[in-house]
Amino acid sequence: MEGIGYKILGAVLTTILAFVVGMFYGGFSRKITARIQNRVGPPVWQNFLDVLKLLFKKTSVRYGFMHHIAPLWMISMSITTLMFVPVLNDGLFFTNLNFSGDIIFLLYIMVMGSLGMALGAGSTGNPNSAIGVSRGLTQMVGFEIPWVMALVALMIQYKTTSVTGLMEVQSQSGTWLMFSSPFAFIAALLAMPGMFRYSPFDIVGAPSELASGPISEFGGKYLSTMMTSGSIFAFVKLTLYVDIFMGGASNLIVLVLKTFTLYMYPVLWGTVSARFRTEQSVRYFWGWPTFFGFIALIYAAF
Amino acid sequence: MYNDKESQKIVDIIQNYARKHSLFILAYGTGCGAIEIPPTMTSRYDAERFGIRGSATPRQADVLLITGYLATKSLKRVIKVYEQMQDPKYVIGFGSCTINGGMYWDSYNTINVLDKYLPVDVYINGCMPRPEAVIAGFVKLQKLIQQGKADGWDIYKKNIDEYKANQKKIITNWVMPDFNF
Amino acid sequence: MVITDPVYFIALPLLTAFLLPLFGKIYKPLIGIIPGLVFAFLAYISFDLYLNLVPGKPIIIQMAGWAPPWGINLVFSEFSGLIVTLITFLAFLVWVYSYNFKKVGFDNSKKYFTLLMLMVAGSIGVVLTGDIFNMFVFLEITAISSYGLTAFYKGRDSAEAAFKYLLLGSLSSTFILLAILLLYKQVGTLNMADIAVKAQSIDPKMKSIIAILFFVGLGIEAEMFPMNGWVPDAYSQAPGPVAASFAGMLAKSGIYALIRVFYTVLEVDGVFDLLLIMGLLTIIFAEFSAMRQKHLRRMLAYSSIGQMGLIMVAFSFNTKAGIFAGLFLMFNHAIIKTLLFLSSGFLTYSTKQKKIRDLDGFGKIMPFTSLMFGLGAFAIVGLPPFSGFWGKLNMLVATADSNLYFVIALILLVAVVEIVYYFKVIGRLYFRQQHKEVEVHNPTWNAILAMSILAIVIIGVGIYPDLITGYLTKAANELFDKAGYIHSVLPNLSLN
Amino acid sequence: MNSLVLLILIIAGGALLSYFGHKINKILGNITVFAVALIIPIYWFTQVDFTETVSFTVSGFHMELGYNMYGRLFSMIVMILSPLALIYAIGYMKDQKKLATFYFSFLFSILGMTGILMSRDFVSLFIFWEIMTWSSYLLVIFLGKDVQKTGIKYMVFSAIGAYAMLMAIVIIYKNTGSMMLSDYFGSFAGFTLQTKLLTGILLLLGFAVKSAVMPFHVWAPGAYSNTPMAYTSVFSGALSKMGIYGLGFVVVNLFAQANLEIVGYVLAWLGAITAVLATFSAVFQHDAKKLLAYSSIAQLGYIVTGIGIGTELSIMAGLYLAVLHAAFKGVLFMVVGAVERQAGTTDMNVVSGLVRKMPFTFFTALIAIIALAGIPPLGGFVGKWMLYESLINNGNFLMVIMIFLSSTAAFLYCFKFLFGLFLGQQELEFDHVKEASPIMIIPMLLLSVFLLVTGAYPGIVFKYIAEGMTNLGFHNVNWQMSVLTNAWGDSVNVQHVYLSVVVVFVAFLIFITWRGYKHATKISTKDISSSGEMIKPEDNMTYAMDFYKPFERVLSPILKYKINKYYEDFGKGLEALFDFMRRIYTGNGQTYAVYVIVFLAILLIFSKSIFGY
Repeated sequence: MEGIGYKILGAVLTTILAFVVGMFYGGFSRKITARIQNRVGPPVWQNFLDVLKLLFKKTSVRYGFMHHIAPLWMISMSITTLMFVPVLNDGLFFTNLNFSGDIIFLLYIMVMGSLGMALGAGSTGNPNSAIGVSRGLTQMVGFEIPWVMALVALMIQYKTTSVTGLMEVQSQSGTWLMFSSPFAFIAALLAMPGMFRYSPFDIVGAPSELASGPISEFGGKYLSTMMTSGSIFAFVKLTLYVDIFMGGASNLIVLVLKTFTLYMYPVLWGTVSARFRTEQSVRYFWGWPTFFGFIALIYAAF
Repeated sequence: MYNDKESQKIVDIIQNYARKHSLFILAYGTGCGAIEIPPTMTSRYDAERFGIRGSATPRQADVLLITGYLATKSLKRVIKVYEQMQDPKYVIGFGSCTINGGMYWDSYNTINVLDKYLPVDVYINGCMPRPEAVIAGFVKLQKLIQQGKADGWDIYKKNIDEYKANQKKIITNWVMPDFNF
Repeated sequence: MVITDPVYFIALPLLTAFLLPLFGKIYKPLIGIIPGLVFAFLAYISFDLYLNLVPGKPIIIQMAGWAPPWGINLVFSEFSGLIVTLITFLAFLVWVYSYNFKKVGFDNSKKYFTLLMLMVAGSIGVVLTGDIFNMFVFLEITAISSYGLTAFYKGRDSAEAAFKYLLLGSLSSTFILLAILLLYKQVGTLNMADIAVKAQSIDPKMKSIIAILFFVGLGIEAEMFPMNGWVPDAYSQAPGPVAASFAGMLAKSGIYALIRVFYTVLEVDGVFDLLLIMGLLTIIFAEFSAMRQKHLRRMLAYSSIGQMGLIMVAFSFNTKAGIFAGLFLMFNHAIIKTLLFLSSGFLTYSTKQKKIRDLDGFGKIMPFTSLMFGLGAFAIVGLPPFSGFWGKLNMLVATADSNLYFVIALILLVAVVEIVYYFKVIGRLYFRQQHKEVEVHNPTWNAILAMSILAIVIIGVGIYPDLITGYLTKAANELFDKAGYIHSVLPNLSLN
Repeated sequence: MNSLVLLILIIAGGALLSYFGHKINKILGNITVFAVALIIPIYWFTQVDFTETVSFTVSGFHMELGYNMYGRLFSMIVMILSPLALIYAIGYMKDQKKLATFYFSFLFSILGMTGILMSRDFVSLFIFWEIMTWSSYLLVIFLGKDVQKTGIKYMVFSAIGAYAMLMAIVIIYKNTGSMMLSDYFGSFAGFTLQTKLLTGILLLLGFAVKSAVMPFHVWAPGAYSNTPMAYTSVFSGALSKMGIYGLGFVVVNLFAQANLEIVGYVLAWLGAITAVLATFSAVFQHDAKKLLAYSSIAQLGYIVTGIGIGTELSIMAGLYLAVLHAAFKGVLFMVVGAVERQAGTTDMNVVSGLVRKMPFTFFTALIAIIALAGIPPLGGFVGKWMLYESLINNGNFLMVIMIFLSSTAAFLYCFKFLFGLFLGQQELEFDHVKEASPIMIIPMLLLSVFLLVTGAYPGIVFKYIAEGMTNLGFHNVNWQMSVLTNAWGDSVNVQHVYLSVVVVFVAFLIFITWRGYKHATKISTKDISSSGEMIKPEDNMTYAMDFYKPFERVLSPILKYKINKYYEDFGKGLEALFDFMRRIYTGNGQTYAVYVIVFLAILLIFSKSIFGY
């Protein structure tokens, strides 16, 4: 009984941690973007203010049940995903409910949140939302391929399909997988910006074309829930990358350092590039990233 | 605790602080004033440091920015956009045209006083106002929010019949959806 | 019944055929009734005889008291008896069907029944006779009556078809007669069993020439490629029931003669290989041509040729399994093709040459006929649970027994083509909207009866093939057992 | 009386009763169909003795009927899905004509499937196979659309498959002298390599056509979409599984045991390619029926891959996916049928916004789509997981990528299906649409419940799969109620996943939003942020045309090649050949006479080489 209590407490703590860290990362990225553009920029806690304000806004319209539950769907999927990603190598609180963080399972459950958003966006009937969703799904087909190639390469190479298994491999050998399986890391890294949807891959939201795409009819509490979910999800993705390629983290400070470093990569790329068209984006992912994925697979198999 | 007056006050303070520092603007940019928005938002004047940020759709926006004169035709659109925004919401009249018609004061197809049709919280004077003035206007709005005085949305709701009568006077072919919130 | 004499099979219809006009003078409806009685009687005695046949002991009738090899004899064995039973049964059904078939020009049933009687008599004669010249005579009787039946409608097309048939038929007679002459010159006897005994002594060169002449002459009758040009025209121009009886009787007697000659009378090396090749060619050309036909009856005619080719292939294996399969196929072809032609008789009632395209939506306006046609189509392409399937299965098993895998593949490929054109028709009948107003001719009660009987046989045999397989096995054994045949015809002959 | 024979008689009798019932009166017919739909599964589940056998000899062939556990697994699919589809059909086919034919063929195809699964010899297998084929053919052309093209295509491919099987059967008979399946399996090892490959591959061909493996799939899109949807759910859900059933025992019982795994490997590759290509095709369909048809092909591709790999986990994945596919594709085709009936069209470019009109239908569609996409926590994920893990365990990394590409692209059409029919703008022309009748909804809901339950407890399916796999030679299959384990010992506890998803979701639902939901006003989909544009109710704002145009641009180099076109060209070429051959019958009597003479002359000239003299 005690174990379960701790687990639930740990789960709640992890969720709060993910939320806070994710929000601050969002703030940092805005600040950094502003500094690069020679602006002062908003304070780093700006995102908290935004979420808080949206939460206090009245939400007086809905387009139907699907529209209403879409944000909930997203946030519950983000949290569920978080529950199955090992945040720290060991420790009582931050290992979550994971039964070993199976990679295939994570790949799939990460899609579920997007599906919820897509359904909510669809039910509003806004054509922009639908276009955004169609772009997003198309782009997903693009970046998932190199990303999965990298993961499959690792799984075949180290004969385990769980994140903890890969973490163990790293802690035993003492080297991070980004050094011992460089091609897989390169493929995964090249695929990563697609997941975070910064420029040049921000074709889903595309404020100037699609009026923020799928979320264009979501305001107030809906939007705040979605932003919360997004920040948790960003943290989940970063943690997953760190766990798989950078040896995980033994305490929170190391984790924050590693994830932040990783996070800067799509952000900085985003500040200096213009937006791709959808097919350009997919072609990019099916180009060099997939090539490195192949190399990784061959490297892993032989 | 929830119905306690003191704690309600604390909630209000937090609420107003958050609202003040996070303004999502929706610029209705048909008038010539729209040209002043980009410099306001970009590196030179950087409105984002006040938490001001553009938003793409009315559902997400807090502030409706009417940049300049409004033709009778576009008034209809502005009203629709305003009504689609979620409470609380604020309107900033931008430039002389929204105050008294400005250089179009005797035009047959523009409106002269925006306040008759939509509750304006802050007017920014000038033809056109420079970005400094625009930012000053925003800061003024933030002050009003802090004091809880920016309640145009509430006034609009309370005096809905009067506003609608005024609007219908101008807009002859009224095909708007009902006011639904 | 006391009458156990197979001579009635020939004598009775021949006699009736010539007396029929006289009956007509007495009382007109007798023209329709008398043939029915005769066919019913023949069917009855054939069943009776066949069921009571003692295995290994065929009934042999010596005409005019002369014992073979000098006299003409009739052999009612398991094999010939089976075919005779089939023919009389079908003849009876054809009569039932055509009793009041009221198509334009059909009320003149005097000629029709006379010719039909003659044809049946001839076909039975071909099957029963034990004398090779007699067989020729009966073939001629059959052929001439068929010419008449083909030209029955008196139109330009019918005449043309009859003429083509006549042209090829006379070629056939010429070759067969020539072959018989040469054979007689060599062995000095016309009795089949006797020839079979003496055939070893024939000069091989001469023997091969005789075989070739027989092959070509009987091949024309058995609808073998490339000598089957007459078939599509004759089948499509003749009245519906006549086409049915062509498929059911004429073709059967042709193939019977062919296999009887080559299995029993003349043993020639290589003839079965030739038969295999020609059979395959027949199938391929016929089915492929059927695919491209626009007229229902022509399509059926080509399909009929294809079936005959299949039967030839089955017989060409020269194994017991092959003969069994061939007999099964013959049975199926007789029953199913008859059903198809009978039902198509009503489907193509109102115009002379009904295109398949015009049959859209007939399933709704002529439900029974379409159902029968559909059933026949399902059966002939070999879909279970209809009788066609068992024939095909046995055929393929026999083919595999002879190690001819490529033949299996070929037959099955062609069967796919067959499915395509039959199912095209079914699709049109049932699942298309009718686009043209037509005069509906629903079948009369007697036609319904005839078709129902055939359908019941098809389904019955399909569900329980052992109804007939026993008889087919016996017949196959009899055909394969050459010495037994000789021995039973010429009991006094001592084989060295 | 033997319970198996009685089962067959019940189904056949049910077919005849429904036929005559509908000939007499529609209501009587419907009552009969309903009764038959209840009696068949009840009889099967309660009375049929799975250890019983019945044998008889027909036409010299020894035939034997009797269940094995592997057949029983597939029979369960048939026996659960088909009655539900029959009940659904009562509502769906209400306004159609020729119902007698419909139900007759429907029940006969059930008869065929039931018979196949209890056949222990090739003859009865083939007989029931053909019964299934022609009865389904009658249903494919039932609506009279595209009769010549689709119907003939289906029939030709079925016939090619069936005849390949028949050829294999006769060759087997020649080699073993027995028609029994067990004799064939027993003596397979003793055959020459040539015979092994010939018989095995011909059998595979026969089964592969029904399971729509890649070069033989072209019949499927048309056939699935032209059939009345009530039957398509069985067609795609159960009938195509007959091919899988056969592939299973051929690959595992024959080739794997004769050290010819290469055949299974090739098959697995074909399955993977099928999955990818069919998914790409499905993405660009605008008719919901066609979309589902292609999706079925893709899903069957996964199953074939699983079967082809032939390890314990992969076969389990294949069979599990087969069961699940029956459930979710059954639901989806029923959903499309309901939409077709209520809204009049299934063209996703036209119809939209039905979620407000048909909420129950949408709910079932949503559940089924989530299961189809393989997203946790529903049952579809379990199958996907096992498939991936088995492929990864085997080191078939390229195949994993193919399957993954396919199932990622599958999200595209999954969303398009939901969006096209149910979400999006609610247009005036679909204002009259009402929810489908309960008799159509209830079967869909029942199957959805099954999908929900398998998400947490896939073990209820594993149990039967494990029993079935004993007949494939896998004894002691390792399974647990809700824990999946792969060969490397990594595991997923789906029950935890399910629980955590549900708990988090419900927590947020209750504590945060239920008040908000009540207070919010429901507004029309015309009231969207449209940059101030005034949208009138009659304006059509549906965005559906060329939904995935960017993806189409990406794939344009591949999409040029359409396998269907090659087949059609081949068919045209054949027809031209036939026409050429037909011309040998000139219709001229003199020519025919010349043929005879020439033939005679040829024979005489070559008589020496033919006859020896």
